[in-house]
Amino acid sequence: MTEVKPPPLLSVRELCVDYATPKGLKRAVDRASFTLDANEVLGLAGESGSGKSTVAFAIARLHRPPAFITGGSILLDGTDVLALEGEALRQWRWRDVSVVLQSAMNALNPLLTVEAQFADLFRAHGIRDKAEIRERSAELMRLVGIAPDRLRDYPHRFSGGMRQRLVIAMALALSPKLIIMDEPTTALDVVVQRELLQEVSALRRQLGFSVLFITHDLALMSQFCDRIGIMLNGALVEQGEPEQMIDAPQHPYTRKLWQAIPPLHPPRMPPRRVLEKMP
Amino acid sequence: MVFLLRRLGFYVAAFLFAATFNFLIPRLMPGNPIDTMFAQAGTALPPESLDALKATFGFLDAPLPVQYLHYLGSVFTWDLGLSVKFYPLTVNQVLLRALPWTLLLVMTSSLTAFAIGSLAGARAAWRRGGTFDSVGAPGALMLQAVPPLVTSLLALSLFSISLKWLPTGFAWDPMLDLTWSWASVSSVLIHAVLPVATMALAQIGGYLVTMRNSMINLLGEDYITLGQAKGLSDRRLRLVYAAYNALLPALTSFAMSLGAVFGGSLVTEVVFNYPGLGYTLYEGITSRDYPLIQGQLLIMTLAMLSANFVADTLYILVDPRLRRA
Amino acid sequence: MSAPILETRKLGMIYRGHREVAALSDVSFTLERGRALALVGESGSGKSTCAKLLTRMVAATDGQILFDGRDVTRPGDRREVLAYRCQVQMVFQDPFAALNPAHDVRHHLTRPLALHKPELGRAEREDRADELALAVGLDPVETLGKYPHELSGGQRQRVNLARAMAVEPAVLIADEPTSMLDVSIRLNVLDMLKPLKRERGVAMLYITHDIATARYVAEDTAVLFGGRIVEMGPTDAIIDAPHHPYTRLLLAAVPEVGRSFAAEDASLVRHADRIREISREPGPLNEVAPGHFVRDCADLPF
Amino acid sequence: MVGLVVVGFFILVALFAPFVAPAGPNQRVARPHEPPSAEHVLGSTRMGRDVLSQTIHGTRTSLMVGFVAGLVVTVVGVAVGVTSGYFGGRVDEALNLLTNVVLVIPNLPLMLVLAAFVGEAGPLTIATIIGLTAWGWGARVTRAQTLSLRQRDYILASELLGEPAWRIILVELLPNLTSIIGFNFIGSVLYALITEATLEFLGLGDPLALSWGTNLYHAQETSALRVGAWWEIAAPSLALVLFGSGLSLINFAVDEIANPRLRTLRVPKRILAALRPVGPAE
Amino acid sequence: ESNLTIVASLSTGWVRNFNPFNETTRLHSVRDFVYEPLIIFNSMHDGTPSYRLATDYNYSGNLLKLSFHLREGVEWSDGQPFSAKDVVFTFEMLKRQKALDTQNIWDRISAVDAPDANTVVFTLKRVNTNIAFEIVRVPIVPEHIWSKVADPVSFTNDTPVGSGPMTEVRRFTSQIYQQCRNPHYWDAQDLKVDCLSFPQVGTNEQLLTAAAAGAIDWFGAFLPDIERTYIAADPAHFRYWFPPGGTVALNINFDSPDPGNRAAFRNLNFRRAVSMAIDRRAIVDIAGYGYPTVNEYASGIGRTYQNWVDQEAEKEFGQYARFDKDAARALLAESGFRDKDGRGFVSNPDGTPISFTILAPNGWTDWVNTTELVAESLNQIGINARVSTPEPAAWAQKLISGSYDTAINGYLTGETPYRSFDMGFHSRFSGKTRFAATRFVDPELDQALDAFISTIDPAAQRQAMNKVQMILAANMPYVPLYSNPIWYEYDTKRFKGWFNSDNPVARPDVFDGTPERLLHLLALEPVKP
Ligand SMILES: Nc1ncnc2c1ncn2[C@@H]1O[C@H](COP(=O)(O)OP(=O)(O)OP(=O)(O)O)[C@@H](O)[C@H]1O
Ligand SMILES: Nc1ncnc2c1ncn2[C@@H]1O[C@H](COP(=O)(O)OP(=O)(O)OP(=O)(O)O)[C@@H](O)[C@H]1O
Ligand SMILES: [Mg+2]
Ligand SMILES: [Mg+2]
Repeated sequence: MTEVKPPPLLSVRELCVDYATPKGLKRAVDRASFTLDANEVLGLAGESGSGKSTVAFAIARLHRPPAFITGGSILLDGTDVLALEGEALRQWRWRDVSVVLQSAMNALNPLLTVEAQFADLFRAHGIRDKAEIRERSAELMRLVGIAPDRLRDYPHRFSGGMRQRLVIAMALALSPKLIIMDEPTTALDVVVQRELLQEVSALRRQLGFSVLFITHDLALMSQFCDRIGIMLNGALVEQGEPEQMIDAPQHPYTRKLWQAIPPLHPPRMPPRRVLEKMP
Repeated sequence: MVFLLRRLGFYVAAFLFAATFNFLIPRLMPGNPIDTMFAQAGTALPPESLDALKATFGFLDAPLPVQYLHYLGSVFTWDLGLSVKFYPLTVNQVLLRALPWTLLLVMTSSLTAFAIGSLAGARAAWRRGGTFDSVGAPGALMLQAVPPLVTSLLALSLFSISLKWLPTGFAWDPMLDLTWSWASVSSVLIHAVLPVATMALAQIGGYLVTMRNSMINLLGEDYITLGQAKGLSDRRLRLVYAAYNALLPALTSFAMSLGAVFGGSLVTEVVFNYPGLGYTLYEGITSRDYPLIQGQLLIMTLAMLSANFVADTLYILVDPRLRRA
Repeated sequence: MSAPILETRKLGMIYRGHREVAALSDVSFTLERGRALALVGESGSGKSTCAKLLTRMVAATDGQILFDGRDVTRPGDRREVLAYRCQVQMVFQDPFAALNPAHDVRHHLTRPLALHKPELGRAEREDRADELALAVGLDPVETLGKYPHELSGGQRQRVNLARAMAVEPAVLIADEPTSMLDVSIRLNVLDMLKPLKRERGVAMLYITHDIATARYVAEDTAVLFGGRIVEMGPTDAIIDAPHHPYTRLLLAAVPEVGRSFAAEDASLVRHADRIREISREPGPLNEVAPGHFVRDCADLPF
Repeated sequence: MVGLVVVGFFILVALFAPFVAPAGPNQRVARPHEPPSAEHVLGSTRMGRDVLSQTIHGTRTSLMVGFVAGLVVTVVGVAVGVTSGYFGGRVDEALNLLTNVVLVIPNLPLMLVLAAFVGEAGPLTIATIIGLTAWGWGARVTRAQTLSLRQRDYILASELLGEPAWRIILVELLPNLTSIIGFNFIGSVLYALITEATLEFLGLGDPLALSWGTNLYHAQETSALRVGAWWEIAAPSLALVLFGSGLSLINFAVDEIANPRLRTLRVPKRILAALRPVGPAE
Repeated sequence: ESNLTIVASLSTGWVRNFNPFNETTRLHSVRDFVYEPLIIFNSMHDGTPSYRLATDYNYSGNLLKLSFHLREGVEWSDGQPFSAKDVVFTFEMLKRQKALDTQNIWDRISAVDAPDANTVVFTLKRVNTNIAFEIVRVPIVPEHIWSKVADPVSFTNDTPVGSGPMTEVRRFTSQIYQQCRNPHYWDAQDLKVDCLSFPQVGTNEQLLTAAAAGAIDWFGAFLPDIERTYIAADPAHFRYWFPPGGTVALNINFDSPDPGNRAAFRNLNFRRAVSMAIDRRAIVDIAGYGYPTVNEYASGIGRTYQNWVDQEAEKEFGQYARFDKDAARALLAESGFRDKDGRGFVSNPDGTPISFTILAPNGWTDWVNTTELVAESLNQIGINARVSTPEPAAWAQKLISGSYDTAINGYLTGETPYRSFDMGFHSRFSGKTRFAATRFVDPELDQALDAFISTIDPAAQRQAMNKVQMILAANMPYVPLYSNPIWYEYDTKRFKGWFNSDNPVARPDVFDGTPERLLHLLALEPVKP
């Protein structure tokens, strides 16, 4: 890519992450490099265990031992993410990068009201005025289409889709530059998934944040993302625009992934059986 | 509420069960309990004296079912009759005299142990594999393996007999009349120090490990990760997000362990000559005071049930998921 | 079409807990030899309940189940149930949870034989187990001695399938057999189902929330919503000419390559709540085309 | 595996007590209350018996009580828990009620009462009493685990295949309960050990039996601590604490094996030094 | 004001019960201290009387009447006069309420009369010169109070009105109570102590703790290694004196349920061998910490009654009560007790096996240790004996019912040896009390015992007692081991005048049942600071 462009919002260079296991180090992310522009949606696909979540966690600086970043750099809007420490790191979190995790069931503290969890978040970032907190929480609730009067409810009172929306509302609270979504819809059924993503899509247009979207549903990704990266065994084997990836997949693994999706409507390409035995 | 009602049913059933059990124990044992009881009294009593005594204590010579009904009646009116050992006190009076002391021991020691153990457990789990964890967790386990018997004996001989820092027995200075004066209160406190400390020591380990394990399980939960991603302070994350949630399993074990603590207080009370339920029970056992033993077991069961009830209620208060209308 | 091997008539199921849940009501369909019926619907629509009723793990609270013309709705004695289960087998959703981690593959394949084919000797059982493994594309020598955790997801699901096939059932119920598998091996497992249907004449109930795979596996499809069938018919007809608004919503929501989020059917999704509300109403099933039934419902306001 | 070594050591000592002990447990071989010396490594009791020999022989009884009681607790607990969890319904309700009642009736007092009424309760009697009163916790845990296992598809699958219930319980369920059962067993052994010592100490057991508990009882009866014969109290106490700790450590390990999340990873320092760990802890 | 701190009984909490007739739960400071006896017979000095409420007593010529002359001017603690009517009332009450008559006095008397205000006459059913000792054990209560008590059996007498020195309950809590000076005490000039305090102490161990801290003036307890545990804590003030008391013996059940054992037990030589096998000295030193006094009298009479010992009997049979293991073995062998099956234990001459347990009450450590040593000794001469430790209650019951082989047992003391021999061996008690547990019955022995109480002639009494001893020594129905110590420890810091070996006035212990404790109390006076 030789075009002259503004510098990317996020640039990940040669990122390596290892897990310390009883048998020694296990490399989960292997020299992954990619960039993400402002107001762009980058999809990461790949099968289970290919290192997608690990990448996401590394970018959000959510690692705990036994995960260790063993190489590479992460730059977000000019900040060296890996160099952040202590209070600076705490402040940076959520203000610059927020995350939406896979499990809608477990992403909210079951013992606190939604309001308290919003308040927590604002207070952690220096907004202490009660009225302001209430005002902004209500605003965010409206944004994701949930009546603000339900702020007083506990998480278990919400359906899975609503909980996921609550998390998205929280993710938007501080207008971060980047939202990382790690399989935000796998626990939901297709209709709800569709509703949710349409909403995110609209919000993004409205608010202009970037999204790192992780899933293993390629079809979904092709609908939702501006660019797609395919991960295999910790490495990023291919990236590009959806059309290009669909029409001319370069890497054999990408091709295999496509072939494994039975099309709903009459096939554009005849599905070829994948006959080789899987590991 | 539904939950509580269901529990209430259970409490009644459990209590009935315990009461019946209570009734059966002395009757299933070999030998005639009443004769054994008075044989204990020492010198040979002429049969007339014996019969007169039996009548005084209200021992029925009736078929079992009749005795049982009579007994159930007395249980539900909580009229447990006269204590043999502490005659002329009624069983109620004996129990009432001892209950506050045991409650004092059990409650303070349990709460102390629970607070310390849980906080330490939370800390150990938070700094997984850190120094505190690697020393604290196995250390707590070792502590659990030390019989309260051994600790109380050691504490007594060290602090009371050798160093003479603390009293060797009684719940308060016997020469004081108990009032709400500072002298009385401080006397009670000083006399409670060793019993409470040894009882607490026996429990800390359990709470520490429970808390640590449930906390570790929780730390993998998404909402903890999310809380962290939200940039919450460590303290808030640890206490409100992790420890608070981990408290639920700890709470159950707290209620369950109260039974053991009640039992454990027996040893402590005997060693420290502390006038609580445990000691009274011991006394009742050695002198075969059946009415008293029955009353003891009943009241301990009741105490256990109340502890469970409190735990259930707390559980509901803490966990909104159970707070259905 | 041959006579149905398994038929449900106005099947209904109410779970009685401290709150009653009507999980299934008025569900009628037939399963035929050599054909597959796909049961599609959102989470909680009653698909698994349906499977449970058919395996007779729980008894229906309403309606009838006919097996080979015999009424088997009520729980029978042990022998009768055993005989039935020899005919109706199931493949579970989670390939890991369906295999006992304490036992090796051989155990999983020989136990059904020992139970249902007591006439077989030990050696014969072993031979059959080898055959079964081969039939699902597993190397008997290599895999029979392994424990579940030593197998990949796809392999585990094959073992599950082989176990169900061991007793040579007439009906196979597959409850979301691939939803827990990686995309790349899903088709692989689905491919194992087809020959069973075709070559062994097994009747199949294929349960899924992914309507796209329904087309891949099943000739017929029933769309379930709120415990009721809202539309039922040949799979092609359902997908290409859906009638019921819920079916249309479902189809609109399926992610499909090359369809943007802003497409016209996105409006359907925007009104999902309203559609759900409409679809919950009971109503009679109408035949709109040969074999294609649609439940009556209010018209969409948009 | 420190725990295993310690526990193994005690088991060996118990097995070979007569060969290891320098003297018979009840032989008078020394003057009363001799302090530890080369001849009597742990000193002597008031009755002039060798404390080391008494402790070694006491190991036998104490371990026996521990293991027998542990076994009873485990067997009853597992039987009740599994039955209750597996069959559900009425059976479950009845058994669960029973379990809760057993949990709610305070254990130790009950045991004291039983032991006193049985009279002259020998170690085996005590073991049985402990076993029969202490199974509640095990049953509850086993039931909870069974309930969750029961929902596993492989149990459903076995049922679908028409496996008889007993076979499902024995062959399909039990192997997956081993860690819970082990946990329960070890915990019960520890509990029984401490409880036995307590009962004996309170004088409700058979003072002629030779166990750590009776050793403590005798030491207390002869005011060992007051006359400065600390060794007589220390030996059985230490044995109790050591063996108990061994058991606890094993349990800790069992817990870690059963629950991978609890496993602490010990990453070699060398590797850690080279890495840049990032996380909340640091 | 001087305050004497006493532990007269162990308790986990005091309960207010000053009814002196209550056998199970009365406070152990009621008798003697609240209700003064008529006479205290000094059992350490052959029953010499100390006259208290009575000034004299005598038997009528035919020995069928016993009269007491009462002291004049005695008042109850409420100021009412004490008179013969109170004595008569008390005994009439016992007659009405059998439950109160724990000594069965009315079995032996037929009437109580008060011919005048200061004389009480008891009419006996049979001649019984021991009855005076028993009568004075009945506490005398004031008629003007007790006649209003509806049920004297369950009456708890919260504020007692008595004739003794310490009648005023000053303070009563479950942890401590105090009894103070009777304002109307007749012997006030001898009473130098103002109050008695009774702290609650639950176990020996706790008693030791309190005593070693100097908190107890007068108590009695078995303290292991007393020199190190107690005396060493304050060698200048702490003292103890353990004079010999009742006999402790190994009881051998003549009616043992096991035929083999029974045969052996009824064999005199077997019993003698058992006796000779036992090293009493070692038992006293090891099990008894040296406190008891060895009892090597074949009759078992013990040092307690030194003046009564029949030297003839001891000369003839004393050897059988002394340790001689070889003689024991030889006696067994020559009587046909041999090890027939090579298991190391002898069986009866007819081949039936001998194997028995020795019962000792659980928790009575010195006795348990004693039996262990006895068993050890018996094993050494080839007798198969084991120790078993039932609960004290069960032990007592088995002794009473006779369902045992052998057991350790202790005998009561009295003013003369009569009480302990009578309760132990008179056939009328057989199977009724735990003391008569051997079930040895001998009409001659009964006669000798009855003869003892049929006379007041000292020579005749001595002759009867010699006969008793001769029979016992010759038959050895039990194996005496030692005289149990009388437990008595005291602190000289606050009081002086204590009884001890240099001042052996009377039995020194403070327990209920030792009326001499009243004399002891009167002998004490505060140490001037
Ligand atoms: N705590 C851990 N300890 C050791 N290895 C781990 C740990 N967590 C993850 N891994 C390994 O790291 C690799 C990458 O895991 P990661 O969770 O990033 O995959 P993923 O692509 O997100 O998979 P999925 O689609 O299942 O979420 C996997 O091989 C996994 O086994
Ligand atoms: N044992 C049960 N007790 C009570 N309610 C139940 C029970 N099992 C299922 N349900 C309820 O019945 C309804 C149908 O459940 P079912 O499991 O059949 O749905 P499903 O279509 O299989 O969903 P999924 O796609 O999530 O597997 C749901 O509302 C569910 O909550
Ligand atoms: Mg992931
Ligand atoms: Mg389902």
